[in-house]
Amino acid sequence: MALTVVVAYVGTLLWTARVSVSSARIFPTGDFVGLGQYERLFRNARWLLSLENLAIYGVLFILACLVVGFLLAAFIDQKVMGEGVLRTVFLYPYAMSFVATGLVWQWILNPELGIQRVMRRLGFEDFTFDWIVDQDNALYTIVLATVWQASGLVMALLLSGLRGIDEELWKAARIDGIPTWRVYASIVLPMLWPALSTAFMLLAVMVVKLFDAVVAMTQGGPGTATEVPAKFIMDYLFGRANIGLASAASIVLLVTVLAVVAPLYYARTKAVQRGLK
Amino acid sequence: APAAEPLKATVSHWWTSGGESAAIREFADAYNRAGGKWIDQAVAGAEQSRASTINRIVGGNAPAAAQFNTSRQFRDIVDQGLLNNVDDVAAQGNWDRILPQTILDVIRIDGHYYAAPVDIHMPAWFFYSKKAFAQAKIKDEPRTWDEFIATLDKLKAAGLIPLAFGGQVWQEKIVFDAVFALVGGPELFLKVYRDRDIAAVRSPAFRNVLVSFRKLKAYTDPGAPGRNWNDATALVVSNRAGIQIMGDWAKGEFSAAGQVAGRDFGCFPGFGPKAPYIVAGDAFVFPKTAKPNVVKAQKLLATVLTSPGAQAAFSARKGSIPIRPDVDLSQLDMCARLGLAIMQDKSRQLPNAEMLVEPDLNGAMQDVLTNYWNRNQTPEQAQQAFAQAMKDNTW
Amino acid sequence: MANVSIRNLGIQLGANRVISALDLDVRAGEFVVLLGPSGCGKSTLLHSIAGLNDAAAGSIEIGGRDMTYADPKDRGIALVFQSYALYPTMNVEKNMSFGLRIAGTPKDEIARRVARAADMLQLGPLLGRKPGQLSGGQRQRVAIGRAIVRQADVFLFDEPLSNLDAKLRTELRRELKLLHRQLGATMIYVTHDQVEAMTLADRMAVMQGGAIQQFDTPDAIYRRPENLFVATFLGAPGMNLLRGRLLRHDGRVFFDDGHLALDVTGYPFRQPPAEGQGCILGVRPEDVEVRADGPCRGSVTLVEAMGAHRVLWLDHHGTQVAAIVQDEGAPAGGAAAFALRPDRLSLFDEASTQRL
Amino acid sequence: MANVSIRNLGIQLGANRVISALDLDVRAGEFVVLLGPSGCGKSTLLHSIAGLNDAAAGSIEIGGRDMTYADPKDRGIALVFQSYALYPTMNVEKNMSFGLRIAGTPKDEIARRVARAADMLQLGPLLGRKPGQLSGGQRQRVAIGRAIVRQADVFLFDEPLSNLDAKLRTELRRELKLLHRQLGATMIYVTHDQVEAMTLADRMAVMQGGAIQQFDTPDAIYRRPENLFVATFLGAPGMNLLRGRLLRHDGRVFFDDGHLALDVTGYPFRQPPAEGQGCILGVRPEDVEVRADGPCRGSVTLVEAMGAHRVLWLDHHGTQVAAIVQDEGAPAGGAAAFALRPDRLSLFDEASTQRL
Amino acid sequence: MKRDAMADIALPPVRRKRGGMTPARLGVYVFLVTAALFFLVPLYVMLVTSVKPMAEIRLGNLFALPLAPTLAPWDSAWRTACTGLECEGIRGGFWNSVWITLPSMVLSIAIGAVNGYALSFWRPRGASLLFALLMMGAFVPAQVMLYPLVRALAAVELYSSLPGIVLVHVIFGMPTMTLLFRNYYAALPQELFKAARIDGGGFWRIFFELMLPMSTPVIVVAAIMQVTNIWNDFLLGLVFAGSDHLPMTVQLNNIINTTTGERLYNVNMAATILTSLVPLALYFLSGRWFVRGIAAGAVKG
Ligand SMILES: Nc1ncnc2c1ncn2[C@@H]1O[C@H](COP(=O)(O)OP(=O)(O)OP(=O)(O)O)[C@@H](O)[C@H]1O
Ligand SMILES: Nc1ncnc2c1ncn2[C@@H]1O[C@H](COP(=O)(O)OP(=O)(O)OP(=O)(O)O)[C@@H](O)[C@H]1O
Ligand SMILES: [Mg+2]
Ligand SMILES: [Mg+2]
Repeated sequence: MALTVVVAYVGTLLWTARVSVSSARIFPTGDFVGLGQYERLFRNARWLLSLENLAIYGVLFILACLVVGFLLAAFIDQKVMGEGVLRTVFLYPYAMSFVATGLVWQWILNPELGIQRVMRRLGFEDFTFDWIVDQDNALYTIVLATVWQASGLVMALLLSGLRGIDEELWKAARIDGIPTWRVYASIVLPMLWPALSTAFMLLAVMVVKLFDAVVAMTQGGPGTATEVPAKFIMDYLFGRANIGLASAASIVLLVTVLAVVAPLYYARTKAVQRGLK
Repeated sequence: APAAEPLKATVSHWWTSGGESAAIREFADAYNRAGGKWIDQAVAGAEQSRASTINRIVGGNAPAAAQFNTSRQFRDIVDQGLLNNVDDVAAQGNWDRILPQTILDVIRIDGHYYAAPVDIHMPAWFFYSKKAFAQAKIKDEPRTWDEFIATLDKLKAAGLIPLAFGGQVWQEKIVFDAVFALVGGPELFLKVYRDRDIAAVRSPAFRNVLVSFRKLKAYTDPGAPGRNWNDATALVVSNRAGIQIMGDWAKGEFSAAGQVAGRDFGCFPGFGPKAPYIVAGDAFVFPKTAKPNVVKAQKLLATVLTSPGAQAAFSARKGSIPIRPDVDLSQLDMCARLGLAIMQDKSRQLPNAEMLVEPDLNGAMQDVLTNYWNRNQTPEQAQQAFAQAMKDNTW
Repeated sequence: MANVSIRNLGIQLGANRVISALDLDVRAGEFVVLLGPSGCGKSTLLHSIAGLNDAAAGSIEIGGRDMTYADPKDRGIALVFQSYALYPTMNVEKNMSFGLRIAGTPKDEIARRVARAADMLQLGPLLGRKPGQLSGGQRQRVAIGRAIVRQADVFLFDEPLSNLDAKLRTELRRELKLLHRQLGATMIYVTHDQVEAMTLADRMAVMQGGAIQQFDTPDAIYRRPENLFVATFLGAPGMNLLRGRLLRHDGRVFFDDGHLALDVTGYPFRQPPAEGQGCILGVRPEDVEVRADGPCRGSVTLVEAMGAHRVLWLDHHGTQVAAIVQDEGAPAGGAAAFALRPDRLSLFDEASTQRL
Repeated sequence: MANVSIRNLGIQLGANRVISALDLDVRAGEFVVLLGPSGCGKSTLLHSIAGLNDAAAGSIEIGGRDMTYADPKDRGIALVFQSYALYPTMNVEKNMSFGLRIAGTPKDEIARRVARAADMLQLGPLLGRKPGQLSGGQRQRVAIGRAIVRQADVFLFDEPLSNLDAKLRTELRRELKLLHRQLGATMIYVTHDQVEAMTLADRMAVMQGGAIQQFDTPDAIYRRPENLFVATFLGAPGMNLLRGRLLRHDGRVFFDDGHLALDVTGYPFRQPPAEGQGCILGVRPEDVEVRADGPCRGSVTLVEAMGAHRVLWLDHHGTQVAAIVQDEGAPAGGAAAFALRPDRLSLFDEASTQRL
Repeated sequence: MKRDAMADIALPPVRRKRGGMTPARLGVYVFLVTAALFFLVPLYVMLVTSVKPMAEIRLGNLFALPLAPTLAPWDSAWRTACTGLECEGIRGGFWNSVWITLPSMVLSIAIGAVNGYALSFWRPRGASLLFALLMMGAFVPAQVMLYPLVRALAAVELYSSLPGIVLVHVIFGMPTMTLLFRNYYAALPQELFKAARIDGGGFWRIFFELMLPMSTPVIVVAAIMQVTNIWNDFLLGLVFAGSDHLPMTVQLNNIINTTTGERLYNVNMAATILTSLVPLALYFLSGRWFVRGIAAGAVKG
């Protein structure tokens, strides 16, 4: 493991950092242009907007996924009939390529094709649901579709944690007369802390790497309303053939993420050391 | 004469749809007939296909030939010395004489030929539904910008979507380039794209282009943002929309729906007889290798791909026009024949933006445009952003 | 204050029928101790009363109402789990107060009750700790605390003091008794500690194999065990048993094991004994008197010092007989003579093992 | 067979210094019982010997080798966890044989040893069950079984019999003693059961607050406690304490609490007592003789029946004095006269609480 | 509380029928079914689209049932669709996908489990630093790492080979797998590990005999993640697998991702659903491994 970490991750990180201070286009070059790429990056309105979008999207997506995933897990855990079918239903979006499902979402959300049209045909003439073509709301449709895709995984993850909780605790809670929802909120949820933190990290990774959904649903649009950093990086990496700028963007992105995640991680480690388990 | 051992050539490209597959088969057959063995590596998505090619070059497992757009996309690879040239094929095939200048400008670098062009696409055709036109009581194709606006107004009045539009960045760019070439004129077009003339960007003429472009937004429907181009085409096919400005590949959608150019739908490349014809296209490059067999295969490929027979057969399937005039036109549709005719007039040829600017600058300009199109930006703001993008993306 | 009345209860766990056809009537306000060998179903019975196991048969009545299918929270019970089942993410104080907070008890009332419980259980300095940072005994006390802060009608304790030191245990035993008096609540208490059982119980139920063998006052159970199982299960060391037969002679009845003929005419036989009936005689160690004029003799095989007293193990023709002696003057080896106190004997039928 | 020698041990758990400067020398083959109040650090000490806690200070020597930093598996120990720590996915048989399988013991040898342990622990019918399907006592027995199937040099038992019924506990106590003799292994055994402690221990260590208060034979600890803590910690009911002062008179020494002047001249003082020294006199309940000619009188406040004996609580001028009486002839109420056996007294310095 | 006074009055039994439909249970089902319906809407659209002829799709009646249902798109997607010269639908890469996914999944789960186990229980020196670095690596877009990885693999002659692509998947899966297992093990009672060490268990013995059997729920989650990710991966397969091992998703991508060619939505949908059948089957079958109370009875207190 140590070897892979050093070679694959640290190595490529250093490599990326090196490329980010060169003028490389398709291929890495040995020259050194200082922080030129970074300056350019921070003059780029789209990049700045991407970061902003990422922040909004990230908060909404992670929260929504955790809430929905937890609710699904908690409800499925009630020894319901057809558990296998339900679990599969909630998970299936995760199995499908966003290239296709994103398109379907695009259709469904499209005011001329999807929900809005159906509702209007049903007689609700004033019904409006056109977020996907609306500058200000398009980002939320990405949240909607990606939550649809990822909350099943959160559900599975939390379910595996839920199933590990000792039945005796449930009994104790029943004796104490604690309503089921309260047990989940006050006892189970804190005990799921490790699983939740796993889910959080996975979701954070998904946030940072968000790309497919945007491409399939809005292509970053309308305008640049749904641009995200990964798409920026990918655009410059491939289509726009400028790996210098793409590398600089990756480094900035990574530093940003670290600035957000590291304190959380640190807090958690401290909590573990304090015996929270 | 066929060699004892067929010349194997792996060819990487992004032509994967049904129509495209049929077209590439023409090339493969031609190559195989010429004594080669075509090994196909199709990867959908231009960017993905190119990425895979570049990585395979890096990993030392390059294909014999790889598709690129006829543009500056492969410039860096040439500069790195990673491509073989096909100078002897070019000399033999007299490329200098038969190929359009716009294409030559892209594939000839420092006097060497680094790519074999295979087709010419015109990315800014105007397709319209004859039924829709009839319904809006429009008799003629518009011959000026103003007539075009009037046409759109009539379509709107008839309760149709005047302009079938897909609100994706690249589609916006296509429409803008069309407006740019038609309203601004080729000179301004070249000044901005080729010469990176900031003054031209700040000129009233360019402002006028921006204003005209923005005017079109009123003729699109609310469902446009994010829509795929073919969904927009479907609007025209099903006569719900009047006109779509799109590349000639859109013809594939029409014919898939059983429509015929001239009968069910019409096409015109611009307004009036002098309208510029924007040239784009695809070309194959040949990654560097020392293996003599592969080099031989590369040369054979370059020869076959640019040969009249293969060109005719390919273009007919692909919907594009051949790179050379001396081919059999019988299989081409009406629009392609129209295009080919226009191409004879060198003054109407106009290279598309990608041939003139680096991919990253092109992208940056797309970003500026999409902002302008979608937000309440003033033309001045867009001019300023254009200028900034040019400065930032020139090293 | 509520009675608990169990009728014909059957409990199935997995493939095992753990409890079958069990009847138990606990009066309101009574303190009942459950005793029985490991795995006999004590915890299962408590859990069933609490409503944590589904009854396969029978009914459970609490406070005069049929609660067989009622939810645990509606039964007015509090339970100390044998395995503690503390909420691992809550500190001691939260563990104890959680149920109260849910029930909407006023804040200061909660604080008062928790403080009292913490005081009684000597948990004061630990209120801020999580269960993972406590010793075994400390966890057990938290488990007790969680139950006693509540004002239940019926308290169920599953070996609540097993992991505490003798001193603390004595103290808590007294506190629990006190609590019982104060609240007037019904208590059902599982323990393996016979001193605990004897001192706490109003009545004691001895279980075996998912069934109740005897349910009576501690004294009655100790002195007059219903059957051989109860006789041998209680007391440490256990009751001495001598196997023999009953003989009638001259209108008197004798127990004869071949070496010893004991006149048991005064024994309160439930039914007149049959001549020659196979029979087992039981006598508690403290009822074996080691004295020079004793009619029996045995060689001393082991002397166990128990602090306050000693246990002498005597070999009586192959049967080990234990005797409790007070002073150290007792023989440390060699042979000793002893007598059995005739008014303290128990006789059991050899076949049915029931008391005669 | 290995000695265990602990020098100046310090253990830190979280923010708590649980053990500090602890010394303990266990001889090879010795049976040592650890006693102490809940939370005093017994489990922590065992875990440290086993190598499960990192020593913050000091050293641990096992079998003559410094093992302070050795891996648990290299220490030649077996441990019964207070919390059992059974492998939940393995059945009883697998739980017990896991260590042996790891050690590469031959199959039939494993089977033999597991069968023996299962037999001794009465787990035979449960070998195929998973821990989750066992009762509390059954789990505890599996935990014991897992340790005793191994041939360790040092066995560490952490309250191994706490959840077993008295009968089984007596049986197992004997079995463990037997095992100890057979294997000749060193055993360190935590218990709260004083009978267990007394009967099993070669020597006993009494702990408090992470330090050892006294380490001696059971009898010595019971009869001659080193300090007030040890004196009160052992025995149930605990030692009776009378607060007074030592007075010299006529070359004799008297203990005087204001009501009673006891001649303690014969007491083996370690240092000659000072006149008027504040002092606490301790006497065990069984050394309080209730007899008509006793010099002290008290009113009987409570009589506890304990099965084999009774405890009389006597009010002696505001101090509760417990006395153990054998026969029921003892007074059930009213007043009683009693005497303290002079050869069984303990005297402690009032200030230092150390034995005089 | 004057219970005594009420004792004479016969109190009604407090009854709650077990297994029956209480309002709470009903609520559970209502929630679950509603959620399921919401989740299923896109699948419904995909399914109906996949059985409509293109002419019907162009009409834009998204939710309408097909007027002239046809299975041709499915047939085409599975075995006849042309992507370039090859006209064998997506089935061509099926076995390649299997051979890439199986070892990649098994290896990455195994390595993640061992890493997580080592990090949670053995805590070797410097491990947390390594782990932090690994987690950082998870946030770097894989695409940025392509170039150096290609160079590295080419240097060790694993580029364009099955072991190469497996290695790449293992590397990319390592951060999340390690995280997953590490946090799962953190929730297990440490005492168990201690007991096993007393029993003389070494690193591997404890891992295989104790930890692994207790890991079934998390292994299932890991398998769900890895099978899905690897099975659906397209870019890495394209770049690293070499032309002989191209996974099925390359074909899928070729079918659904054309930029300028005509798009057959019905075939696209059919192909997408077909491709996802393998992960879906896993999801469905995974149920029995989501066992309850895996650590029941292990520790007291
Ligand atoms: N993880 C921990 N962090 C901090 N303090 C702890 C931790 N674990 C135990 N302690 C404290 O250390 C002390 C000793 O605990 P230990 O378990 O050794 O007690 P013990 O003597 O075995 O008690 P018991 O008889 O109740 O089992 C206790 O006061 C306990 O609260
Ligand atoms: N989940 C289960 N599945 C099957 N049998 C079980 C299960 N739980 C317990 N048992 C069995 O039921 C019987 C009664 O268990 P219970 O816990 O009630 O015993 P107990 O009297 O409390 O014993 P202890 O004194 O050891 O705690 C035991 O023999 C046990 O093996
Ligand atoms: Mg029990
Ligand atoms: Mg302990």
